Amino acid sequence: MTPGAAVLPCAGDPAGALLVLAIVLPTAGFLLALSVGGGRAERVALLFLAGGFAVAIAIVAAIWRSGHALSYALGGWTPPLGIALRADGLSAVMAMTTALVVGAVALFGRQNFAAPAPGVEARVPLSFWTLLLAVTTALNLIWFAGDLFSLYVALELLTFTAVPLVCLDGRADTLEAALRYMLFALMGSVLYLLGTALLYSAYGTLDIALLSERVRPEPAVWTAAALMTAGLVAKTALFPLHLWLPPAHAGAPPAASALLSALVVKGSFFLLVRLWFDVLPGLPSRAPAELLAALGAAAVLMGSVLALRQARLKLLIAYSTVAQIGYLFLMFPLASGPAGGPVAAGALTGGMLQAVSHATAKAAMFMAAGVMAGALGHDRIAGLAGTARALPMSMFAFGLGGAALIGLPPSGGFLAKWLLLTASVQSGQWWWAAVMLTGGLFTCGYVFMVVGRAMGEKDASEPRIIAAPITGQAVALALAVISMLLGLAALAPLDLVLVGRPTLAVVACR
Amino acid sequence: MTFALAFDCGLAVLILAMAIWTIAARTTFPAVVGFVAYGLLLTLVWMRLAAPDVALTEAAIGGGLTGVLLLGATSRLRATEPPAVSERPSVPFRLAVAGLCTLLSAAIAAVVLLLPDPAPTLAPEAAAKLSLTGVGNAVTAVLLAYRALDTLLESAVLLLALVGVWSLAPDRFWGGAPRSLALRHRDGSLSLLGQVLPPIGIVLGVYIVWVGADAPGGKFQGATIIGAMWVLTMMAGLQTPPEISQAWVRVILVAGAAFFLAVGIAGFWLAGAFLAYPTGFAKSLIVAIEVALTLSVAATLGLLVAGPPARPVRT
Amino acid sequence: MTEFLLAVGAFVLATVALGLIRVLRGPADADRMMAPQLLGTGGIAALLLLGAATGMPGAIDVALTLTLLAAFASVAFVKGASEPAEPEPDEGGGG
Amino acid sequence: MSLLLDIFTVVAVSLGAVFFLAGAVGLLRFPDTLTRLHALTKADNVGLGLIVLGLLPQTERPLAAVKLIVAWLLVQLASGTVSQLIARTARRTEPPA
Amino acid sequence: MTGATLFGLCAAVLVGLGLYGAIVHHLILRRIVAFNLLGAGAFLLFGVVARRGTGAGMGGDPVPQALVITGIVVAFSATALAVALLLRLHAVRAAEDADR
Repeated sequence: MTPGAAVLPCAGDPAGALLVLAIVLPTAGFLLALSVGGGRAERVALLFLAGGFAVAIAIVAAIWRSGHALSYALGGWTPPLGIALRADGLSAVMAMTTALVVGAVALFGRQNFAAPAPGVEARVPLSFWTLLLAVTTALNLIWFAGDLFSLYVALELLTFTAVPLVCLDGRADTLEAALRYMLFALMGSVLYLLGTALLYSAYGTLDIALLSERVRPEPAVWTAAALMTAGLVAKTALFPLHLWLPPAHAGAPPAASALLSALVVKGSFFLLVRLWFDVLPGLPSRAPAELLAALGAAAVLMGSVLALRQARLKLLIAYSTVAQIGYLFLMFPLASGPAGGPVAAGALTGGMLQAVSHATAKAAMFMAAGVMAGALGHDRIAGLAGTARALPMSMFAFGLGGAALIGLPPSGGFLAKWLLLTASVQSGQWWWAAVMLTGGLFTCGYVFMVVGRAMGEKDASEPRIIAAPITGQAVALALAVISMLLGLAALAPLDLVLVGRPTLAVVACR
Repeated sequence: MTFALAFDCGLAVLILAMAIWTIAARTTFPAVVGFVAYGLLLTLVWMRLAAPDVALTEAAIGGGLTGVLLLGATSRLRATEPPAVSERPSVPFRLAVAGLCTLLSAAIAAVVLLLPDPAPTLAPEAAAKLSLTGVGNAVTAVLLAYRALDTLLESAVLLLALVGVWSLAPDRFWGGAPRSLALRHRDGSLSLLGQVLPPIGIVLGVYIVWVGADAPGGKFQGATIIGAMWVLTMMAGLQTPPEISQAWVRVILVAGAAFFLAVGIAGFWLAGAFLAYPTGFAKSLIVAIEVALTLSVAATLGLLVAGPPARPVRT
Repeated sequence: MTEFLLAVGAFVLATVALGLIRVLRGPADADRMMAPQLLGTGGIAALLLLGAATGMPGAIDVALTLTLLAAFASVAFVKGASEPAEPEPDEGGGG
Repeated sequence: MSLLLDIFTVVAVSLGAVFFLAGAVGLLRFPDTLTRLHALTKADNVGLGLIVLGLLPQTERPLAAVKLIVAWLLVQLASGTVSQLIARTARRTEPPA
Repeated sequence: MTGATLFGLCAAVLVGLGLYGAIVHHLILRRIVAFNLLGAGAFLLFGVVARRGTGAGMGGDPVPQALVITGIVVAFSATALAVALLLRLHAVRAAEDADR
């Protein structure tokens, strides 16, 4: 990159305005839902989320069609003084996933979080619908913000929405889980913030594109990288900082669990990807990437083993999230090869596909588990017998989601793992492949444990299973089907995630 | 120079002493006292670092509101506080953490000593564009023009925290008022303070918002003072916290951020970009946003201190 | 004059430090409650001296803010320290 | 004239500093909470008053002088109230010495 | 040694102290206090960066100063939420114990 050749984004890019819309719409919805309150928050939320869905589609379409990243300088102030929003392929994919999963969670949540009577405001519905809108703002800001401090604000927004979602039911153990989660998350944010301070001290900017040109291996950058990585790892619940996740994700209401496992942990993971691939490409990242992947491998094995040993379904799914997060980190050493190489491209695509596939599959599984727990009155795995016959749709959704986690074709998980396996073999790092295969076997184990139990005949002494409303089951099934069909993306041009890289900085005005 | 350095050294030593006290004190109350002292001292540091805007914020929030919040929690949890020595983490664990933290401090200290000279800065650029915003205070220009998105979202963060706090209410109290902040024993001199201080505080708060465009000050600082004065009148028993379901409460809370957002969206058409201000109107719009945000932020801060609803709705 | 004012400021800070040692050690909470009081007055004095010495804009405004907020914190201190923990208004887990 | 004002400043500010020292010594030496409180409020308030007085000639604008005086008055008011509250707490929570 | 460097070193120590307290304390309220201490250290680091970046007649770089103002407000919100959670947890616990 020749100095001075960086073309800074200009305001008024018509497609770039979509990025503003993706952030403004849910924010406006949040403010409106909070002010009108009453029983109207739900309708406001559904309306604004539907709008957000359309915006996400438009963003994906714009990036796909043009083949280059979108950008928008807020207020017409260009970086480094101003803040730019940017959307490359990675962000577009994540934004689409967000719109999809948040939409599904909203539809699923309608049965649990309806206002008690028309126009009557109650605690849980108002909190749920406002927080759902706020979580969308936070996530979209994480996908699109091009400035490290705006990303800090986004991370905090995400924490402030995720924590109350955990303890909506107000029981002591979920409150405790929420508090523990909050302390982890706050610590993570402060460490991240310290890193941004150090980067600013060295280069006088927080803009990702400008930093990527200026960053050189020197003490300030290494310290910043270590601090930010540690903070984000704590927020992503990567082993060994995963302790907060299972109680928090298992204790939340099903709709919230789906949101937390599918999307919220991906926010900080995405920032790690941004950090190492976009902010610090100038750093020799071999050793840190190996370290992250080693922690990921440990998470895959530990999480899977712990999942197998759980007696409660929701805890099993939560530990499975710990394991699946581990897979995401295997991508780092595979994708940090020579920039732009086909192996790296495959690994990056595989890693992001894993994130998307896990998001849809895990949301489906948490929703299905919620339906089952609601119908059974408990979520003990030992007492699941007969569920498959009583709730075939939910059980099918759970099984499909599980199959996507295992990586059966044609699921998104299959394609993701296949790409990662190929990358590890091609780059001669076969040990990561071994971890992936072992983890897959464990995943088989815990998914079949649940499915097998549910297929069994119900004991006559057990209480009758209550029928469950159809909407929630249908939503879970739809998400599971999507995660199963994601692998067909192989038939479409796969390079959407690669739009805008590796030459992220060259964003021309049209 | 030497006297200045002596002043700085004294300040640094005092701050470190307060920090160590805050971490090492055996029980919570003295630790929180140490923390409030720490916040007050940091205000002086911010002045020494030529950041009067931050000093105002720190004086208002760091020592003031945060201290009050922590102190309220301390007194309510005091009965449950176990004797100081019970179930400490093991010594090896503490040593390991101490080692890690020392390493962290050393790394940051090393980076501080190795900082580039001259330091990279955006000051010239911020100054060069200042005329486009019409305001005279560069920090205000950063907060409301160059990086307006952060400020907009920050006001959303405050509201979100309030929703989070409210969501912790028992179901049957939803829509009701937070618990009373008044001292149990009515006190004549406190009532007097509660009557005299708030008007002065509100005048000062408004003044600080008003001059914020051109001199040190701004909405968060002013709003914090106003919010604190509101809490003071509630503590003096002159006012009670409002019911959170009332329409006017919601409107006041949301108004600032909503107005900011509306101006931002209007920028699409009037100035060619989201959050841009039309030429010639920048300063008046910035002041208008600040005024709108002041009321909302003051109300939000006051209600954050008051806590979740704890009384049933009066019918 | 600048040097003199700064020196006095440092001196005032030192006396504050001296007082703080005494106050923080207690034993009564009432002793500890004097800490923000002490720092409020001393801090304001130091701030005013600093402002006059360096001619920094806004120093007096910061001092005024500190005055208001230190008084506010002290009232909260009294409330916090003097009242026994109240029984919570709520029983039960929100259901 | 300006020299006279400067001398005034130096004298008043120095006197104020002495009062601060007296307050600190009082805090250290006095035996019980109430007397310590007395030492603190009296000495510090007079000290701050003298410093404000000393700084008045150094202000450039009348508004600044007014604000200085207001700051001092506010401290008087607040510390009066607060020390009364503290004293009552001290009396309630511990037996008179 | 300039004042800015001095406070920079001070910030480094504050960060270490705050992190230590936030990990080691077993009382959650103490952890919240320690978190605030840590946050203040991080803000101070920004302040030092700002002070060093003088230019164009300004005493410091206004951008990091503005970031700190945002950060202080966000940290206050975090403290308020954490404290509310903690108080609620204790209230629910007390009620559950009373039921037993």
